[in-house]
Amino acid sequence: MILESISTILLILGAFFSLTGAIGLFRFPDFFTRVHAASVTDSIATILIIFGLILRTDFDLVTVKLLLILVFLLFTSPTASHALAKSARHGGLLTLPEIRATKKEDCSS
Amino acid sequence: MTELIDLVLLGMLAITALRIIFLKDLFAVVMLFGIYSFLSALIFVNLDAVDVAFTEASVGAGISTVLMLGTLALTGRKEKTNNHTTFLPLLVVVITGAALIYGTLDMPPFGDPDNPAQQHVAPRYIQDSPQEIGLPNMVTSVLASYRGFDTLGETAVVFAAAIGVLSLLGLPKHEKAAIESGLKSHLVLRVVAKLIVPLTLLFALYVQFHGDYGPGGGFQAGVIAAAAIILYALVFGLPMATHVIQPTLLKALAAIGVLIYAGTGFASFFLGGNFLDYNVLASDPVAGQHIGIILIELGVGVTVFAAMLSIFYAFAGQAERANIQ
Amino acid sequence: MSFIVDYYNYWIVVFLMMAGFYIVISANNLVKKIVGLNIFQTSVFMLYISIGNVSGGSAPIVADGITRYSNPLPHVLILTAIVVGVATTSVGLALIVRIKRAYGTVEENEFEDKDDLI
Amino acid sequence: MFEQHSPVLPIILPLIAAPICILLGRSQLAWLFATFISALGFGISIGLMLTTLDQGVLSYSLGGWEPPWGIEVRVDAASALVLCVVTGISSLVLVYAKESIAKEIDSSQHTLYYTAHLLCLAGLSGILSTGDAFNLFVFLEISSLATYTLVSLASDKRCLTAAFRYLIMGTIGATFILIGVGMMYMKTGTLNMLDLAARISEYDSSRTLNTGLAFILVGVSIKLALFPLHMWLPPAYTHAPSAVSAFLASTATKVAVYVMVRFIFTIYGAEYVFHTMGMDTILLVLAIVAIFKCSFMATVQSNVKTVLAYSSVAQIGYMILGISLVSTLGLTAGLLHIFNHALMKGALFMAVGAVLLRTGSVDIKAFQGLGKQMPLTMAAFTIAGLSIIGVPLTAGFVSKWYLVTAALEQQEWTVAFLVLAGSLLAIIYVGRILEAAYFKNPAEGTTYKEAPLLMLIPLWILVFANIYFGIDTSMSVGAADTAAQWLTQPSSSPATALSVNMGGATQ
Repeated sequence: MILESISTILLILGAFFSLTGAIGLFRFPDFFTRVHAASVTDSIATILIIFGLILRTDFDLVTVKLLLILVFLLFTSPTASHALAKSARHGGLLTLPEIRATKKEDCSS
Repeated sequence: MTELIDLVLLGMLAITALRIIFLKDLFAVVMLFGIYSFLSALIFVNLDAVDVAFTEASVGAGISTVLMLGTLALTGRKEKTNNHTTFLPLLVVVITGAALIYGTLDMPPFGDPDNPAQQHVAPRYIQDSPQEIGLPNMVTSVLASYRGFDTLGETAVVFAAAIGVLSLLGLPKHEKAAIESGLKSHLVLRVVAKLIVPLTLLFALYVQFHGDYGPGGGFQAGVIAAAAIILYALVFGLPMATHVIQPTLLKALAAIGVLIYAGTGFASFFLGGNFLDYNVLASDPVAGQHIGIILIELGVGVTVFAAMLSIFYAFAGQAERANIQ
Repeated sequence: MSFIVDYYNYWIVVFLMMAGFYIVISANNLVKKIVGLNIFQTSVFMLYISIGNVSGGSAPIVADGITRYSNPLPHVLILTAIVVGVATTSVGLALIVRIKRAYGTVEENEFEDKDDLI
Repeated sequence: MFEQHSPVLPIILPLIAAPICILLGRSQLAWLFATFISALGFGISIGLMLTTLDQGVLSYSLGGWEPPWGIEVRVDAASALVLCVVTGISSLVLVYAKESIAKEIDSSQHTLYYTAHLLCLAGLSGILSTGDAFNLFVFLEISSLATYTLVSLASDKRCLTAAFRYLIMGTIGATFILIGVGMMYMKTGTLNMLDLAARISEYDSSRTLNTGLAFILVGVSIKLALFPLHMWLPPAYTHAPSAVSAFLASTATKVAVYVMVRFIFTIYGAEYVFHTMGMDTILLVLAIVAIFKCSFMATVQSNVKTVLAYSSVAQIGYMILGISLVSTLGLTAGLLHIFNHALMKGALFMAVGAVLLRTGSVDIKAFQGLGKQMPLTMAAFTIAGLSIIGVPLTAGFVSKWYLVTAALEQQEWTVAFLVLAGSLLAIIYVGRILEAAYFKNPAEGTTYKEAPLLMLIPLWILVFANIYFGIDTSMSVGAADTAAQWLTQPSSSPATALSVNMGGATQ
């Protein structure tokens, strides 16, 4: 019973972070902040949701599988975000402050 | 509850589909298609079709999307605005859709256990297959044994696709001097890929041999194993990957997989049964079924792995050629 | 009301099928045509899976304490159909790559014009 | 010991031979092996035909599971007849292909060509012999994928767009069939054809089943290139390698016609399709429009392969016409025309392939004066062309004769007249080519050798078959008639057939 309510709280928190991630993805001004928002869903939200689910298992094989999924996701998601950001940087995308800075330079010169 | 989730997912699918119609950026179209595939995989899970969901997620969303992206890299990502009249296609679609809606009006209600589809042939699979075949996963039983001939055909289709792509694009030459390619500057990616690739291969083996008891089987395993090598090729470059698994070997493997499958069928010939009758493969019918299913799933897995990977090689080889030129 | 509950699933699936079908026959870009074809097929798969669904049923893998399973047959058919679909997709995409190389374009009206010139 | 397995052998022999071809690697070996397997399949098919004419239906349950739980392979007179056509033409085309593809296909791809050919053959045989509606879809896709590959093997870049258009149309067709099969399954809970027939006959009319049938018919119509869904066919047959055109023109569409016959007569029953849904009028009108529109299109083309392709669509019109007459005689005529048309169109495309090999062109101008320079090839072309027109003593005459008789039997005077009028158009389009070949002088200073022997032999075998089956009709008409009788007679009600066959399968 206690486990179940803790699990519910974790799941709701996970859902909340997913939602904020999604909102951030839409509302943030430039590419890098958006990647940051998206990676929130990948990391904290998945951790919370998977722990929420683990608390609902009978602590058998399913638990182990869930943990494995978590490990797998913790390997891949941050790497993906990192690769995205790095490629963007490599490809010449600028952050918002930088864009402003260059604009100012353009105006002054 | 199931119905509600179903409805929400279907709504999301509808929005995705509409968006795809109007988008001109093909890169976004392909990514949305990947999303569409994943959403339909979720619907399949929700409607209890776990094996199908697994396949859709790995084949539909995984391989198809990768191949589409590979094509876009070669053909450009913008769709030109067309001045075609859209009236005729719309008319055709409306007529077809109206015919389908008309057809639904006599359909048995959604989810009703008394539907004819649930009554005639299916109950035997549900009630008797655990005894007749000895496997808990009924989908595997039906796939590999009752309708094993379909699956043989399906393996042949994959093989035919590999033949088609190879004849169109050709395999990349196996070169000793690896050209500068792959993602040299991405240190993090390279390290993580080294960790992930063996894990993925291990998982593919698990899916291959656990398919009798849970969701999974040769198709999914083959695709996952291919995905592991594809990841390797993406991160370390195609020449490295072709060095590890040579294209000519893949061509042979794709053929060998079909031969394993058909050979199992012929084995039952010579042991006195019908084609693909696994009962005769061992003294005990259930044991025979088990041997037969493991063999043919192996054949499927080998063919799918080799076919998918050689198709990827063919596309990647084209991209590499385009880069050099 | 029960009418809608009985059929809503089929109707949305029909809508999805037609969305895919529309993309196939209206798109001018070949890659988009293939995407449309995939959407069309995936939606047909959903029709099949809907046929096999039993409300209150469980996935067709034998487990303790479960008496009602969904119908495994449509699942098997669709497993086959998905693989057939990806096979067609890969051959189609390979053709597109070759068409691009031969004609320099993947827009249908453009290479039709070039075909006429020959 | 292979006797009992013979119904399934024409499918699995080429299916297992295809990967072996790849493993053989060398194109010479692959050619020998593929031809051997195809000829073996032809022999087995002949055996099957004799057995079915003698003993009736052969049923074989795959995996030992009795239908409807397992998949059944069912060979009756109709499927055995078309199976003989497919495997026979395939063997001849393979013999012919060695010289033909040497020029038209890049040498590194010859092994792939033989592999794809075998896969296509396996798919077509599978469609013909399977007794399971979904299994039919799977084999349809095997043959289709192999066909797209075959078409795209040509060196002309237009084959790519032709193949792509074919792929899109073919996949739409297959998906429509899939929808139709799903709707049938939804109402009946089974996929076995006979079982479906028994369960569908319990419904007088059902909106779901009607829609299912409509989708299947539209899907199959795309595959068989029924007017107005034929747009993929002319470019595909024009730009494909000649050996492929010869093979496809004489088998692929015929198999699709067979599928239509199967769905109409075996599964839904003629009563349901023609009386409840009134499909006969629609098919009749489309068939007649196809005959005239496409024959006319054939008369104005300058590319000879395109002429033949349009002529194919028109000839398919004749087959559908026979089916839509709703009588045993009409169906006999339709099946007979499947058989005869395969003989003539195969020969025509082979002759054109020989011309392409020597002159490097298939334009009508390239045919000028060929009557003297390539006499054997052009003589073969002439005889096969006369057969298309329907001149007496050729196979084409026999099927036209049966069509007209069937139309007259139904008091359809206009239809009978239109069939004859359609032949006039055939005279024009065949005549134009013959005129160029025999009455025009060749361009100056060009001399061409006669086609190589390996191409002439299969070509002339087909030509002799055209003449033989035009004179001695007992074999072809007998088989078609038995097949049509079996398909239309109500006495062999599906339910009893199923129970008999289940007793046989479980032994």
